[in-house]
Amino acid sequence: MTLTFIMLVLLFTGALAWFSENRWQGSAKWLALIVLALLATVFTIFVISYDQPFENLQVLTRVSWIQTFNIEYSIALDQLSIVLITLTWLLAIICVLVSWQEIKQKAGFYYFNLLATIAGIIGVFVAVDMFLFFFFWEVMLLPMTAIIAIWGHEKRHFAALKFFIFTQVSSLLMLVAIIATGYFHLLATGELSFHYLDWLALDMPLSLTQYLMLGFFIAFAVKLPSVPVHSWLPDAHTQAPTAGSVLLAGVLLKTGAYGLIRFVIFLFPQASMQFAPIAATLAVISIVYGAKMAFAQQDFKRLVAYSSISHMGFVMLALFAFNSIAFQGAIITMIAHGLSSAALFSMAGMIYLRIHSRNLTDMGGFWQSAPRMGGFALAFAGAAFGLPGLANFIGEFFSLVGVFQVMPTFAIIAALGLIGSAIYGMVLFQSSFQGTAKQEILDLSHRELLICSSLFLMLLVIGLYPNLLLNFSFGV
Amino acid sequence: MLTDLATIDSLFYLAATVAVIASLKVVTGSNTVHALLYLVVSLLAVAVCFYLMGAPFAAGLEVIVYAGAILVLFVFAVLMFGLGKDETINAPKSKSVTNMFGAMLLAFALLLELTVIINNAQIQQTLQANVVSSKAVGIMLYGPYLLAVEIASFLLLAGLLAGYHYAKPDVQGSQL
Amino acid sequence: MTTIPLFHVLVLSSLLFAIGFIGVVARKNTLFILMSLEVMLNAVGVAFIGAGSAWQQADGQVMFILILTLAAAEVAVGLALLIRMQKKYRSLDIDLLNEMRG
Amino acid sequence: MLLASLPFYPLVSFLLLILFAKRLSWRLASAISVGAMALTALVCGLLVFELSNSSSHFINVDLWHWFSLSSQQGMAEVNVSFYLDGLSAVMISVVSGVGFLIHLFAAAYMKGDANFSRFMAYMNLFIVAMLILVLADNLVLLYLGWEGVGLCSFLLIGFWYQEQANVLAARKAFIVTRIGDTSMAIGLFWLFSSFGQLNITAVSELIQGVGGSEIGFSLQESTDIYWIALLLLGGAVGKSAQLPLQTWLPDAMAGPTPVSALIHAATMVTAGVYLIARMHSVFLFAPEVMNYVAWLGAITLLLAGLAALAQTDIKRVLAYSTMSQIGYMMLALGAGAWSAGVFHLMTHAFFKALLFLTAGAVILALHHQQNIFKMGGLLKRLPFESALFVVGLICLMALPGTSGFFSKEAIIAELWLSTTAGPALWWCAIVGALLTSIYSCRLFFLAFLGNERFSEELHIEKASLMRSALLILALLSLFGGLISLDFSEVFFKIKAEELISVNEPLWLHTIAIATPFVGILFSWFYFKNYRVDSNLEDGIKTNLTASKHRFAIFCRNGLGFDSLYDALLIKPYQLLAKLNRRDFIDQAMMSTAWYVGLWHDVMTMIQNGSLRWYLAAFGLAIMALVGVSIL
Amino acid sequence: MLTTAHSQASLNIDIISVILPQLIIAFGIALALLLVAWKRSQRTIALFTGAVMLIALAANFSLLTIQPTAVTQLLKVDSYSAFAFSLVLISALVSLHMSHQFLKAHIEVHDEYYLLLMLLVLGAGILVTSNHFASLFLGFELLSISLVGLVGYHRESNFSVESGFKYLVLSATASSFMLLGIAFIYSVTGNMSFDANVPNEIYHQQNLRLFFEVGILLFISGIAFKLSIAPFHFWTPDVYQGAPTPVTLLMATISKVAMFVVLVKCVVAQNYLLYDNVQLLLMILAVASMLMGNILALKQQNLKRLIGYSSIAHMGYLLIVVIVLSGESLSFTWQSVLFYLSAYVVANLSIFMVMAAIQSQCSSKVGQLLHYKEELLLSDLRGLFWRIPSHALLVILAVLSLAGIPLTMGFIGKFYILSQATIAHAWWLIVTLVIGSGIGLAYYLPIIFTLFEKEDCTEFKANKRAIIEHVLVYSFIIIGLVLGIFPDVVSQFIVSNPM
Repeated sequence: MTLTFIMLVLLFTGALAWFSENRWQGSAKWLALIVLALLATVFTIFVISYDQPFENLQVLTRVSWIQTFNIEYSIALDQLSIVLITLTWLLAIICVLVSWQEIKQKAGFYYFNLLATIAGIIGVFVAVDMFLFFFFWEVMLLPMTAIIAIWGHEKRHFAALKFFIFTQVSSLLMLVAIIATGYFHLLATGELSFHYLDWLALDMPLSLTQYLMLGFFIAFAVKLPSVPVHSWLPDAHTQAPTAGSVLLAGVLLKTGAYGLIRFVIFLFPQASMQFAPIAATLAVISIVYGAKMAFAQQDFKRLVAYSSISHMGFVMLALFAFNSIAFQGAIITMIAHGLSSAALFSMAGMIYLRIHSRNLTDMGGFWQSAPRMGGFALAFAGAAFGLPGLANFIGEFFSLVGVFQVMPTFAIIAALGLIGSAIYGMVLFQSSFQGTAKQEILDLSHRELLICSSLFLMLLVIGLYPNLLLNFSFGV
Repeated sequence: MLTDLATIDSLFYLAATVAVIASLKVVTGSNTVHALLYLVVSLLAVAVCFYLMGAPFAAGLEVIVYAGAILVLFVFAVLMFGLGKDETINAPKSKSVTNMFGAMLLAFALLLELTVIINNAQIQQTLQANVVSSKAVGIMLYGPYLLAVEIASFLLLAGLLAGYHYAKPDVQGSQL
Repeated sequence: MTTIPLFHVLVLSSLLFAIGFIGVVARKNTLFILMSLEVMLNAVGVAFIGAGSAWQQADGQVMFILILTLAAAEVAVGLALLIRMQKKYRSLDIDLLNEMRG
Repeated sequence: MLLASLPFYPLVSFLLLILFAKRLSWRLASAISVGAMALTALVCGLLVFELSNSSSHFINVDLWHWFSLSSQQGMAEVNVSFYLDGLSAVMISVVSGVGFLIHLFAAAYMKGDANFSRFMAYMNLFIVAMLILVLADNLVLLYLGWEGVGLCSFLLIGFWYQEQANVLAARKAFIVTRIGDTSMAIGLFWLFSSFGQLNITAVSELIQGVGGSEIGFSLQESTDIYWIALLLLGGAVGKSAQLPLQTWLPDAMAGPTPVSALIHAATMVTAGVYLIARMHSVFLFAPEVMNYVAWLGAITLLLAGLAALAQTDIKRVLAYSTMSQIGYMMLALGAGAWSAGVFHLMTHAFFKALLFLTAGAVILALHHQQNIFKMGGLLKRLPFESALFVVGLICLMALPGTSGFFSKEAIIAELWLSTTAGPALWWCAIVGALLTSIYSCRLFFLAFLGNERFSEELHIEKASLMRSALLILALLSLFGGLISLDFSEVFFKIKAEELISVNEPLWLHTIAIATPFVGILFSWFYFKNYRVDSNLEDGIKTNLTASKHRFAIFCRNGLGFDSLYDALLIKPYQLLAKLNRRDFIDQAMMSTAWYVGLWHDVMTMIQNGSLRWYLAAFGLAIMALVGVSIL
Repeated sequence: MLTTAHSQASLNIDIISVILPQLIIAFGIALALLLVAWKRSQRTIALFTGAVMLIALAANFSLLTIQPTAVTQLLKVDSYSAFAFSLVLISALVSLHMSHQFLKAHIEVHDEYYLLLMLLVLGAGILVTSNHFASLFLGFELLSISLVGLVGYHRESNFSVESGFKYLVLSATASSFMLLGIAFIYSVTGNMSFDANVPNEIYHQQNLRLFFEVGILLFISGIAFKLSIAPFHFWTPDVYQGAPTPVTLLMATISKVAMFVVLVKCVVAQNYLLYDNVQLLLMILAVASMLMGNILALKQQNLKRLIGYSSIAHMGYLLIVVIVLSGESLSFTWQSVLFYLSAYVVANLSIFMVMAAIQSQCSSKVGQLLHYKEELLLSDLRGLFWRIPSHALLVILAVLSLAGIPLTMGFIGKFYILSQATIAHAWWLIVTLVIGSGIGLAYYLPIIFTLFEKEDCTEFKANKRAIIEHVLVYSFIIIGLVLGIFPDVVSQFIVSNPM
């Protein structure tokens, strides 16, 4: 019930912010910030005070919703979703902070969209009725698209359209798979059900599941994204406002990974086992290709976008290795990438705010005038190319160690991605902060300092004491 | 003598050919009035067919309503606009004599048929044998098809209204 | 059952219908198009009468009567539109009516 | 607990310096950093003492539990914990001792720089990373230090980041070493997947346990070991600038001279050697790899010596010589002369640091003039520096009595009979020694003898800090050879009896000792024009220039490795990137949209507003459908 | 001899009560004529029409749960037809309000408009209840003729004659095709009632088989024309564009609903319409219209044309349900069809409401005669969201619903269709649907984007006087959301009943 309450409050606050902004200039961001903080604490308290352990799914609410299809409003939590929701809270607050200066016009409606997106994301992480899941999956898209399309940069409409069409078409395939599974449940047990737990109980013939699994897989692979369906991501990330990119890279991509874990691997084990070689190949291609493309880019955000393709490739590879170490690696990579890419995107936003350009050729030598910024940029770039001591290293190390035990060649090729990541990381950092000083820029303000340092600290803590996450079993 | 060897079939086919030829002339004719006349002819021929198929009531309606009423509407329209010529190129330039000739020929053929039908006793009785009488039609109309008739009346009303609306003179702001 | 086979009746009606349709498509003159429409409807009438007499039912003729009313209504509206067209375009060329496209 | 605290002194000073970067005065900043280093050195000394009279020959301390990897061999605990034994003791003493001296020097050397405190901060950070590297008790922590020193070297090479050249040098250094690191990482994965352990001692015990016993390794295991050793070697090669990944080191000289002294001569570049020595148990069971190591070392030492002969930049000469010296160490390790290798590592650290620092002093005096053809006659002008430089050079040439002599002799002595090396490599070592002496002489003649080929006035500062640092280093390098290292516990002895039954021909040693002198003689005559004042009679100074011979230029450019890699790897990668900047997959995706648009245009053509066409279409459609339904 | 059996079923009172709504409309028409004779006033006639329709709606409401009852052999009322007719009435009411908005500017009194509107509704009422080819054809014609009258109604407009003629000629052709088809079918089956059980061997008598199949095809093509299913869709965009906005609304909602319901009735009743080749035929039609509709709508700047094209696509989607229709799950089929239709109707009503509002605001008075804003381009919506959020919100909801995004009814409708198709394993249709809706997004989303663009052009401001308009707008926003989130509210009205 608490979670429902949280989501509703988010929506309501969004509406409130929308109206209050019209009344009092600049009230929306404060409202958003405060409410987010409060809800985050509420969530934490709820999770801590909840009596059952979260090793496996704890169904919190289960009420009938649409009798026609026997669809229920049913939400549940387990460690995986808790961790991801926590990440969501963190990044949500970061988003509000990065939008502080950036969003000037239509701020009220902006924060409405932001909060709605967050509500949708949380919904995605907690929904266990497949229809409900799909519902949130789409609802999360709409405000996100709005954010890109309204507050984005020069080619925003195109980017938003591309983003929406890619995700929508792929998720229609997932919808078909959902319906098919539901009706298979009808055939098998005599009653229609879209509930995840009922489906887990169901045993389906491999001949069927491989197609169903494919339906889900495509949707999540698009969201992840994996080559060859990645091409919405660079545009969306580049054109979105900073907070949009942060949210996209930080959380929305994770919903794809989350889906892969929960609805592909746990739901159709044999089928995905059978599918693993193809998936792993795709993942490896994404890793290497993403790194290579990142190196080629001139646009700061575009570069980071391609780098996240590469990183999510690690996640997918690790997931399809079916190995506990790799699995933990995947989850840590998800969190780490969430933090690091968010950090890099907010860095891009700060630079854009100062020089009104994302083009690396317009940058250079900023270290001179903004040493703090430079230091953080280096740290985040380091995180991106997996510097030991930061979270990403743990993630990639676990993933690769795990993958190596199962399919060494894939691991070795993927390890080449490390070199690629070093290259683009160097290019990113050096061409923006080193070299001859193109222009003077202001160093970090206190707010920005807060953003960067908090993100960096989280990366560092996870990097040096990963047991924070490793203590969870994540249902394996 | 001719009356003896005529059967219903042959008569039907004759009328059918007349109808086809006449309607061909309708769609290919260049002169509107001529085309209208040909249309009359084809309708008459179809009426003969109806009669031969044992639907005298329908045949009568065909002649009265179709040829009588609807085509008169057309004629009115034609006269109203003085649409002498059709401005299509694909219509063949033709001698009015042959047109007249053709029309008269077809009409004459139909006349011939009618006389034959009426004179030929045996045809008459075969027709009598399997006619769907106007009585039956009436019963149908006011039995199961009663609502249909009502609806048809509304259909006519709709036609009337629409026609009125389009045809009424433009008003420049004055109360009608 | 009349001696005229139903098949032939239907062939006749389809012939008339085809002729009418060709007229509708081929003629540019709106008036001719309306006439051709009449021919088509008439052909339909033939088919109904034929079927009706084949089944020895009055339904065919009833349908024919209904079709008559339809024909009347259509002609009324059509001619009214014709008047408007004449007023507006000073011509009956149907090809003038293609301002809306794309 | 002392051990645990060791890396934290520099860390604290790093944090202080980085946080209050601009606000610290030179005095305060240098006080913090150098003081921290002094503290480190002190503690290091205490530790060594503690170790030497501790019963167990190692000290182990856990800081915290990092993470644990579960595998079918069981749970592998990976902790942040330090392990101190003979080997690492040598390393930390080198790192902290030499490090301290270099800090001392740097404090004076970099005094003028705007970002002084940032510089010192990086130096401290480097020390932290290096200490972690050498003290790590598991390979993951070692990898952490490994990357950390890489990062610091990147930062320090690119310290003067306004010049594009430095930036590129830094990038090159990082990426090239990163290649090695990746291979090392893969090595770790392999190691874990085949032995289920990442703790160094655990691994070596495991391997020795199995290898020493009667069973020996299964075929699978032995191939695994072969590959693991090879991959680790890749890491070592990358870090310590051996073939084929040596190209970054000469460019790394773009950094400030103390950096070159600390990182690219004394400590970091020897990390590879340390790694191999550390993982010797693995290498011992992969003799082929040992052989590769030896050969790699040998070839590097020759080629680097050759390249050093042709350089014009004083620091590049030293860089190539560093390369070749590390080649010696590799050779030693490959030959199984572990202790000799590590010994040479230490001595080399001393004298190479000395050389670099003195070179730095010279360069400072000459207003950052590094071209030796623009020097000359400095013996008279800078007697103190020159003297120290000479000391450094004789150690480098391993003239008898110097520290270099002891270590190099120890290596050469073991080569001949080594199972994995052999006579051929022995000869390589000799030739290498010859080359060393020749290029050292050339350098000395060009820089310090002959006539002055510089115009502007020398800027001589008698910073007591610098000088004291240099003096201590000079003493160390002269008498460091007397420090006896005992690695009996560290290195797992194998086939010891063969080494005892030594029956090598007597002339070996004579040749080995004689070689440097031969070199000196040779160069005395060959480089006559460098040495003597050619132009005393006429007032015009004939400017010496480096030889324009094609081979000389080839050597000067690092024997063409750079251009080779450029053509083979870098250019293609950049080309690929440039060609596919627009992401052909994206293009393909978008082409479908274009295709739909095409259809749209076609269909709008059909929708042409003509009523008769619509009717015709109606008819056509019906005909088509009739056709379909009849067929 | 079934016919006679039906003819015995004379019109006693309880049977009359079943077709009460239609009767009310019919009497309303007659009374309206009298009213005109007595007093000609814009307001009176409009109010009267509204009242009649409201009464009809009320009367219809009681029929939502009725058992199927035959009224003579021509009509047959069941809950589905009642539901469909209430949809028709509701959209007629909304359109009435819009028409009043745009007619009251004229000095001239438009009685015939309202009469035609009522006739149209009557036609739709007959169509949805029709159980016999005769009533089908009559309803069809009543619908067409009155639409012809309405389409060109605005005579000052440039497009009046053109759209009128296009619609007249094409629909006349279409209806004669359909009639010929009916004639052929009748000549084979010998019965024109839907629930006549025709013995199978009839279809296999060789000489007439061709005519029979062609007849079915012609019949379907006639209906497909009205539903503007490709390739019989050509008239749609032009007529949509040419007609006055309220009339376009009528075309988009009423005629579609009525025609589709009757199509389903035919298919359900006449099993021969489910022959393989007929099914193949329908499949071709469905695929064609799903693709063509969406592709044609791309880059379309004129809003009405865009809606027209999208309607093509939607009928294509809906046709899937008919194709996969199978004997056992009739009630589910009906539910899907009616739900989708209601979603479609609600969406269209919403969009057209806003369009009409914009038009009536942007129209400029020339002299005392109001010069009506003809073209309604996409750019007229620019920045609407920042000026009148309520209207923009309505548009957004409607467009999303058309695009089939969750949170809206359209998604539930799509869910129904997908379920049907999945049960029937009609994978290719599903693939086409997915592709189609993917393309569809490419023109639906830009509409929304334009709403959010910087406002610069139109002077359209919310006029505070139009209370009804605001009430309608808000109520439709609420309806859209509530029904989108709790579809059961609707589907519980579509109660199944044994056919």
